[in-house]
Amino acid sequence: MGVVHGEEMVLNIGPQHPATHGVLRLQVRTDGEVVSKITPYMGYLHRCFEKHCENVTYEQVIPFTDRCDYLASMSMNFGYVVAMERLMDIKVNERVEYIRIIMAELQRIASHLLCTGVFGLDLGAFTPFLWALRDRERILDLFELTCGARLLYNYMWVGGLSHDLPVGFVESTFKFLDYFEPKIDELENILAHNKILVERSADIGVMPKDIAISYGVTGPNLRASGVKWDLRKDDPYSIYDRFEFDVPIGQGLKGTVGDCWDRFYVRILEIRESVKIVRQALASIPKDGDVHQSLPKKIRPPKGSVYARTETPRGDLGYYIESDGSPIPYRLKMRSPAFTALSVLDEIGGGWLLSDVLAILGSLDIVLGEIDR
Amino acid sequence: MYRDFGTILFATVLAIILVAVPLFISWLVAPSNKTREKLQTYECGEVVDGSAWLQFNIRFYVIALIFLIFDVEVVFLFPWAVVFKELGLLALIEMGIFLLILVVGLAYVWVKADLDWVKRRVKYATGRYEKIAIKQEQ
Amino acid sequence: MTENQQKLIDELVNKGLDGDMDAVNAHQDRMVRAKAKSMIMKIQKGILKRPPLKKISPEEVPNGDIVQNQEKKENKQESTSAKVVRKLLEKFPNEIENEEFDSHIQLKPDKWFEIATWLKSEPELFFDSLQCQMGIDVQDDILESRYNLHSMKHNHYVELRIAVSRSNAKIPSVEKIWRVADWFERETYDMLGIEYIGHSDLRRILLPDDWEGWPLRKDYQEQETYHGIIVPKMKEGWE
Amino acid sequence: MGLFTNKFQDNIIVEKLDKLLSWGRSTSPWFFQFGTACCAIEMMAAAASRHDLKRIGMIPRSSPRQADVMIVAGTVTMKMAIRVKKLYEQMADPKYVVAMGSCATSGGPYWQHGYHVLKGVDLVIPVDVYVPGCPPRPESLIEGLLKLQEQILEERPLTRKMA
Repeated sequence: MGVVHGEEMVLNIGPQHPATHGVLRLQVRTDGEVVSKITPYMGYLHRCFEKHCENVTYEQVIPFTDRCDYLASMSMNFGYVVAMERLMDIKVNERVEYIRIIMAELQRIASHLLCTGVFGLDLGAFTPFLWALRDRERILDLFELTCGARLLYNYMWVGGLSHDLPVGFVESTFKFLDYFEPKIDELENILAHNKILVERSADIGVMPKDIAISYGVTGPNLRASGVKWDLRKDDPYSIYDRFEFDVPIGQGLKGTVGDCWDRFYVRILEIRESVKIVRQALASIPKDGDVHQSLPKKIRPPKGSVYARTETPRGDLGYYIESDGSPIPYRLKMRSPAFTALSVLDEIGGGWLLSDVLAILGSLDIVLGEIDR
Repeated sequence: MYRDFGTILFATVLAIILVAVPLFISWLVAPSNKTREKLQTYECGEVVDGSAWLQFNIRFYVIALIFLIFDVEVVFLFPWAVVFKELGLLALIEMGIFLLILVVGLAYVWVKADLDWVKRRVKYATGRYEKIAIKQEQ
Repeated sequence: MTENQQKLIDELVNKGLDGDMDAVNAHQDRMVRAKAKSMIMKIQKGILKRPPLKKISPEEVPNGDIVQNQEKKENKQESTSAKVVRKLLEKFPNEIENEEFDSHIQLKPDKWFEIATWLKSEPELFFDSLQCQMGIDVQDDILESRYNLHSMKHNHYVELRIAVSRSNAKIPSVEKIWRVADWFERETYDMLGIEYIGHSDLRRILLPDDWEGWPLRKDYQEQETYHGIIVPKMKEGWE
Repeated sequence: MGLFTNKFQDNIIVEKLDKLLSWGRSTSPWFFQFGTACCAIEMMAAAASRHDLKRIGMIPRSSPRQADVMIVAGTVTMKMAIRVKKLYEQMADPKYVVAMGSCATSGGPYWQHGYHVLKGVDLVIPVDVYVPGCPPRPESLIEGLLKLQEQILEERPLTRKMA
């Protein structure tokens, strides 16, 4: 029986939709079930971040970077701070570097937890979402212990930190890690090897290696396609080269390399790597060293520009800062990893069923605050 | 024998009442202002462009037909199953023949590949979706 | 410290400041090496003046002392842009506008598409991923589009800049070469109004289609209302 | 009090239909998942296992047709404002709005230079309860929702309808 096409209708998986993780509108051409073309419309959360960066001083930009990727605000601060310290040639002491690594890796665990939970939610599994958020709450308690905020921290300043670690932080983090280790296996057993989830995500939304590179996809999505590219190893910033951890890439255990299941499973493996890093960092954190030591009184970077990249849970985040010597940045461009991850959706999403498209979107793990800036 | 039908009548009347009274109360009490925007179709907050009344693919009709056949078959099975004990061996053989004919129909539909539901072409398909991958030119 | 050792240190310091630190590290005398390095660090911090260059050639002496913003990555990348410039000069002679290539290469817009294809296809450079493309409003009449290219294979990285005037801001689009440029260029068009010739569907990506003005230009005025909603912060008593 | 109060045994309650109606509406207002930005994550955390919103009878619904309360969680931009207005119109009638977070209340940290940010969602739709905070903690969101339930309890829908 030849391929008989019916007419195609335009369906808006619109700005308000539980599966779009925020305000993203997918205009989908479908004949009722099979999706032939997806055009994402963004900008529903364009909060003029770059215009703000041209009107506020360098210290005041940090809370705005928090709000760009509100699921991984520590990593956003970290990216901005690394770029500024490279621009102003500031060297922070050892203790600050260690605390930053611990916070960034804890934030990676929290962000990946929420992403895997919501991916299960997209495919209809509600309980793992509650488990993931229950464990994530414990990490938010640790953040609240140090800097008082649950979600948006303004914790890493240019040249130091806002607060030092509270008394008992190291012990409570160790306690959390011991509690958390079996929980990852539990989450993996209920979700990763679940027949329904495997059926709905293996072999679906395959992203080949060259498509991923040409679309500029980075982070877990790129690693799931088999490219071993992790900024913490390939372009090491801060003191990541002191810790030994490996970079998990997609092997196509349940289907082919680079399908939805791989992107999902790579994140669970990365949670384990981050736990390893946090353990090593906590073990060898220097006791002395003031976190406010190299905070500059007045941030006036020299005239010039810098482009620095760091590894956030969604990919490599680049800050291009152009300064003209005044305390207010002349231009700040944030290269957002989720922005490029979304641009590949039409390429790998065409031709699948409507429900598969939502599984592909969930596996790409996009955050709209960072896409629209 | 007639008493049985009495209970059925009572059950249907009770059902009707239990549905009608809440509906009436809600019509009486609930606020209702049918504005123009409210009555528009909800599409995630977007203005609806194009309509869903379009010519669907023929495969939906074929599958509906196949479903109808086997549904009617089940309808015949129910009364037979209720009085199955009294009828003895003869009914069993008749129903066996009836089911056999339908199984032959099912086999025919299966072989004609009307059951693999979706005809689609995917750009990067490997593994079990290999057969529906668009053959790359290079 | 003997006279020639001092001269040797000055010479090493000059070389170090010009970017090839390995000459300083290769020097076998430990004390001279240490002295040269400490002088370089002091000069970089701006405490010490740069020692006078031995062979003073007119155009090489820059105006005033150079406080080079040197750091580890810049050295590695500098050799890349120097390499790219050397190869560029052979292929496209009159395309480069700026002289000192420490951080970026300035290009003219008209031949940019061929340069871009060549940058990607050249096996020796092989820039296969466009890391970040941004637009910036430099002076009152110049808009600049900056490209940060990176090569996965050689792991080196270069920054190219193309300046156009504000009136006819037209740059050839590189969407066909790096697929990621499709959305980056749409965003730069949306924010700054730089037109990319040859782009498949150049329209606003973040702002609604009927938004007036280019927000990231320095002389941007907010529009009064949008669909009847007051845009600027009009609530009284807020200031 | 009414003619028939405490005439019967103690576990029979006689009350006006009005109060019964508003009591019914106040105990289980289903909220409409309208999360745009960071506050949406705090709303999710409020609805998840530790601070459970189902304890106070609030079930997340994703379509305006089945929801009573619209929690505007996060920044509303100009492009989104038109959609917010349309979604509010499409909600079934006893509907309430909770503006969660300082972005929905007044544009939040983006009010000064945010040309594309709506300076407060009450420019577009009527708001019943404002929950301050950026993002507000789940406890303060639940406190705001309890305030809303008290407000619904005070309503007298029938007398208003008769008048």
